[in-house]
Amino acid sequence: MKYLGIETEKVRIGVFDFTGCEGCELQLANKEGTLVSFLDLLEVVNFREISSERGDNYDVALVEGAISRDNEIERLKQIREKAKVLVAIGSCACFGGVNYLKNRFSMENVVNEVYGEHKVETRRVQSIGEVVKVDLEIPGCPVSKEEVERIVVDLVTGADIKFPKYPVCIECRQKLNTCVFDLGKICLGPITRAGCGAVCPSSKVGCLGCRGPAEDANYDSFRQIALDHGFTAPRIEEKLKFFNALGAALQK
Amino acid sequence: MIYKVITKSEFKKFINGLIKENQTFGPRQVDEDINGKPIYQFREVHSFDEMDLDYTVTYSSVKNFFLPFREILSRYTFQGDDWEQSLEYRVNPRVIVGLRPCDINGLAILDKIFIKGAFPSPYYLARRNNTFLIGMDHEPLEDCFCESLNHHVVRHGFNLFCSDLGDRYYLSIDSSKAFNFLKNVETTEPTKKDNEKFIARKNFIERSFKTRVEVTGLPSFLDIEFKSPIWKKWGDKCLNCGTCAMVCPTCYCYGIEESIDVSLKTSRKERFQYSCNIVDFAEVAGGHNFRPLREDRLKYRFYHHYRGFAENAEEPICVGCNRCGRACLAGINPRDVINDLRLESKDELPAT
Amino acid sequence: MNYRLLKQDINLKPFMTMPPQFNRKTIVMRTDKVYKCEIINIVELTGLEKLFHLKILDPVEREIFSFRPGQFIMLEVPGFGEVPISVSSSSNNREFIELCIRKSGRTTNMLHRAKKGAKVGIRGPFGTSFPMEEMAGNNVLLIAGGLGLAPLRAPLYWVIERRDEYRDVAVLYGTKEPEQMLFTYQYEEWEKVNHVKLLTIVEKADKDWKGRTGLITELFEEINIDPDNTYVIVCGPPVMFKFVCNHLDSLGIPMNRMFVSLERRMHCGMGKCCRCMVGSTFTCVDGPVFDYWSVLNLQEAI
Amino acid sequence: MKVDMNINVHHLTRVEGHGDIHIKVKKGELVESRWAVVETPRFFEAMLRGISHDMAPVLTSRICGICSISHTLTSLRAVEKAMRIEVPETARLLRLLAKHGETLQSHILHLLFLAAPDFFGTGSVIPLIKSRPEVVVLALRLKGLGNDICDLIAGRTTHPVSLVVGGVSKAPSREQLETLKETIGERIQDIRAVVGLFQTLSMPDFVRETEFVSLKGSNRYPWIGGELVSTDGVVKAEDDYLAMTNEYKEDFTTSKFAKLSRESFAVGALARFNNNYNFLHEKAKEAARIFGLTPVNHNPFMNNIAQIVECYHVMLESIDIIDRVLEDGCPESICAGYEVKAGEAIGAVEAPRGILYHHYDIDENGIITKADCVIPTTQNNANIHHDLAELVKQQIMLGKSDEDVTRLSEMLVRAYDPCISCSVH
Ligand SMILES: Cc1cc2nc3c(=O)[nH]c(=O)nc-3n(C[C@H](O)[C@H](O)[C@H](O)COP(=O)(O)OP(=O)(O)OC[C@H]3O[C@@H](n4cnc5c(N)ncnc54)[C@H](O)[C@@H]3O)c2cc1C
Ligand code: SF4
Ligand code: SF4
Ligand code: SF4
Repeated sequence: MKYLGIETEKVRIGVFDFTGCEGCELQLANKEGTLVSFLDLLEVVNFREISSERGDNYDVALVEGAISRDNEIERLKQIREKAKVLVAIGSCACFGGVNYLKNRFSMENVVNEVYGEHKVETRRVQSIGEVVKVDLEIPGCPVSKEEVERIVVDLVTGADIKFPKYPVCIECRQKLNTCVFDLGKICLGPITRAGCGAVCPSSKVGCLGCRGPAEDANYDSFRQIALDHGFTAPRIEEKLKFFNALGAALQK
Repeated sequence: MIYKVITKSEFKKFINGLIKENQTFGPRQVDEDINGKPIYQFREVHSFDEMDLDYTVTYSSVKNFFLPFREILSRYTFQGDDWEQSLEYRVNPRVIVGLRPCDINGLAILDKIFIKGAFPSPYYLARRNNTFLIGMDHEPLEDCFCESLNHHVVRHGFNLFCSDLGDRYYLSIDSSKAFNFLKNVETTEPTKKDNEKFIARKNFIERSFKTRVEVTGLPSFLDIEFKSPIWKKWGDKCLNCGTCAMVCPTCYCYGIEESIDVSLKTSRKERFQYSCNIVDFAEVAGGHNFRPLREDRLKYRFYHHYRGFAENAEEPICVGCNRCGRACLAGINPRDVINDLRLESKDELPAT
Repeated sequence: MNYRLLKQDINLKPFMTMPPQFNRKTIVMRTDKVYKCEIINIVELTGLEKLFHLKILDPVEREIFSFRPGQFIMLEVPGFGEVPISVSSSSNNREFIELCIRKSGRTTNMLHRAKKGAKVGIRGPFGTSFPMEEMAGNNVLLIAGGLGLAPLRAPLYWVIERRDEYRDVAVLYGTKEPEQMLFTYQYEEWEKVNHVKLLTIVEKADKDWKGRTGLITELFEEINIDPDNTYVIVCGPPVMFKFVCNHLDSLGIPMNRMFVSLERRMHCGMGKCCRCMVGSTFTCVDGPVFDYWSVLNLQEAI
Repeated sequence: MKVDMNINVHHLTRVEGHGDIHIKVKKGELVESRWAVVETPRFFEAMLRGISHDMAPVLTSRICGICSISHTLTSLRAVEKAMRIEVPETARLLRLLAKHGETLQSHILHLLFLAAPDFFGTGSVIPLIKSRPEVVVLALRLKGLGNDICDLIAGRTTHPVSLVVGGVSKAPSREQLETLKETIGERIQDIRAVVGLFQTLSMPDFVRETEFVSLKGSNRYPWIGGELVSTDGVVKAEDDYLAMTNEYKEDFTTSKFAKLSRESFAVGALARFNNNYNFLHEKAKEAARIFGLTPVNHNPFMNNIAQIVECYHVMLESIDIIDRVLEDGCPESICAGYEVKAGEAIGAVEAPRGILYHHYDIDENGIITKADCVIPTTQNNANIHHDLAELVKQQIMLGKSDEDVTRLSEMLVRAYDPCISCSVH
């Protein structure tokens, strides 16, 4: 497209994965209806999961997964050096994700439990941002393909990238859902950043906050509401901590 | 206004006739809450029996039929360095059955803004013109306070309105369309007895309100209480989640979003329903926020509803349905906030 | 038996084929139809601001479009966004429109990358204007901070083009740093040819700056203000006009002869989206030009 | 004859997760051949400790981005067995439907996005958009259908949301199901086209006799729960899974290995096919016959064909399931209430890549105290490893070049459709 006198260029991307389920990478290949147009915006120079081409001349590195081994740190730093823009995709990359649940225990304990005598190297889980500088975070477990598409279009056209600042509730109510609290379940929608289309409450299960906090989220009021609805404190904590995404809420 | 009386069985025939010919929406149970109470929404129906006309109240209002939560205002098609804009106002005719008086009055308020005010909206107009509305009276719930705002009765804004006389409906006909459609079924002229029953029904409903909110003089009163600590108290509870505005029949604030499709060939300009409670409602480029605090934003919603709009259109924008109060997880509702303010101002009066 | 509702298709109405006339607020029109414009010239003013010359392409639409000083338009960059921008040119100029735009977000950043010849859209004009006729026969004092000079150019042109109808005309202009000064290339003409007294000041001087340093209120010491027959227009960041207006108030200038232009977030320009509401007032239809009394009267305004 | 060979494939592409191939041949003798998983272990079993039982399915779904529905269903089965929860029949049917969506999506992803480029000689599916658009259209339509099924029933394809303890939290409407059924019907011709497409490709001819392990159907092709069987005649109860998997550790790989009657065994589409051929839909059997695929087949490359046969089967079975749900009148609430109790149970489910087990101990507060998960690819890893050695030996005999051996080794690993990050969970 040439528009406003500006020629758009394909984005050269590399997709890399660390500790995670690769679900976010898979999301990139979903939404089949627009997949061909989507791929047309990109020059994929490195994407191990779907392609044998391996190049180093990428501008944008999409990094999936958290960091949980020494050699991952090395690999990540190399990617950081080559990439002009490093994008953390998915809740694991942005916040550590469910992997952070491992950090509740000591590493010896964890290795013993799963591998017994056998020694396997592992370390406390860190998000990508805890290890290298991250230029852009696309949260979600998994990321929403709609959002990724929008962001890629912004990258291609050179426009500023914006995320909703409001919480999931607004999208949820716009879907005319019955509030999950009314159904007797707990939902983190009121404090979680929207953008997923309220997938979870739309299926009548509570939001787990995978997209991180909404701006100026009211944690105190939220906790009180959850307690008033009869949920126990440990139950509320379990939900809040699930993706390690709601940073400020966890400080308490 | 022309009045008629119809038996409930004829009425059912009438509605089924409409359903057969037109896309029709009506109150349907969609869920049951944790306490076993049914939850209703206006949904598409394919026969009279799918509706529950004895429903209490719908969870969300009918607003989104006229102001969709998301709506494309225009499209652009790119070609080289140039583009073309296209606009259209496509709405297919449809019927909505079972609106409560407050729902209809809510639409009448939206009419003031979107049709009668400056820059009438063709989008809204198209939707309004193509919707056939059948209203229905009901006994108020515990927390309805539309009577305080005089919105428990309807005068205009509908095609047909039904008052329940037990085995029959007393029909108020406010459009030629309704009048003509009714020729398909058997109706009778109201007798003197019918009229008496109709008035008794109205009085009964009026007497049944259990919640009252004192709104007289509210605009000036809110002005005086602009700096009241009450706002912080409620503001601290507010989640700024926009729920109240989404369910409200009259909240109409919005935002605009433009996006280019992945094909890079077209783009959409969309209007999406917003809420003044949302953190960036009044934020401008560079990050300055004209309403940085939760209490500022909560207060603004009350101001717009009971003061701002009141000054512009000589009536509060709220119709008293308490949908916002019911939907709010933090338990914020107009009655309690307004009462709190009133008490607060009493306390401030110099002791005599 | 017939129950079918007939479609009332708005798309068939006559206004669908006519260009919208934004000066006639009460008629139904295609409120989202833009006038397509070509960017015929781009003047780089500072690192952050550029002046765009926009020509409405359709001759009929160009004919319809007319504005008064103080009014703004909604500038559409298809695909990226629509933003309110004050018209910064002479209302006599029917050939093209000048917009002075700061790079500050998604839409404006995109616009700053646009090349000459690019096509954008406008809707408008919207909002209230300065009472230029009422000011005739009086002194006119224009006070601007930073980007505030952009909306003041329209009233300044008005006065200059009818110079003998007005008495003393002065412009007080302050910015943070010298390099942020806008339209420096026009100062000499304003002063020498148009007999406008121009005083500038910066908060922080650099090594080349030879003028005054300090806050804009310090400029008041250098001019005589006759409170009985002076009209003032103030444009700039909220903190600035608060101080300036307070000062003018203390000089005895009646509040209804002081005008400010408010800035709020806007998405429609038509009094619908409510983003620009201040209390019960829409900045887009009841403003952006307000006299100082109205501003004071709005609890949230400053 | 080729005498020396040194092949090292670092991070094999077009598979899920990280694995390396090492082959060393000296003087015509195979010195070393390894399938080494180098994926980072995530320690899900440890993470599960202290988690509420109803969060276990949500957590374990994150073991794998491709077969998250299978993990969720396995986890649900373990929790529901442990607490003796009776899941309503409609919910069971819908869960199976979601499972079929996943199987279709996963198999098509493997066949047409990951494996196909090997047959067309491209590095990925992307060049095929231009060179073989008809293949890509098929791939997109069928994968799209799989995703649509998952979205409708499970709320989302990757990491389902509506599959919850007790049943399904939100049921699709009658209209939605009817539309879906129609779409599946329309897509049958696409799967036929896939059969046609693969007829034009030749599967490498390689046989190494092995043991195949899967669930055993009692009256239909098995997916969720049941007896465990092997082609060597082993039969065990679901709860006896440890005797079936016998996991052990090797130093060169982060994934565990597994064995049964022989040094290794295989799970997956071919294993299911070999053990349950009789329960396949007639049309699916017909498709198998076109390729000469009959039980028991020992060519691992035929796993690709078994996947096509299964796609056919699940599409047809999905239509039957929808019919049954529609007959039952699509009730809105299809979730059983339950009381939290202590318990221990094992769930076994046939994930796209083979049999998957979750084993939980749950305390009286409904908290998981101990967990064990055995993943299909973990069970396959040893078999891949041994296949590799055999394949290389045969190739040396044929005097193949380094490139040929590398290519064929990669194809072999891919034929198993390994899900490596899953295997090192
Ligand atoms: C009456 C009026 C006149 C203005 N005149 C000028 C001018 O002459 N020159 C100039 O450079 N700027 C002017 N502005 C400010 C200009 O509108 C904003 O800088 C611009 O909207 C930023 O948009 P963006 O998309 O680049 O930023 P983003 O931060 O990406 O904004 C997103 C959207 O928010 C809204 N928005 C954000 N900031 C503002 C704001 N300050 N005012 C109104 N809406 C906003 C717009 O609808 C915009 O599309 C004026 C504003 C108003 C209200
Ligand atoms: S279900 Fe969750 S997201 Fe939806 S309204 Fe309720 S709290 Fe908000
Ligand atoms: S609803 Fe919550 S948990 Fe679910 S996808 Fe959205 S942000 Fe994530
Ligand atoms: S009661 Fe609440 S929801 Fe109802 S009209 Fe008033 S503000 Fe809106």
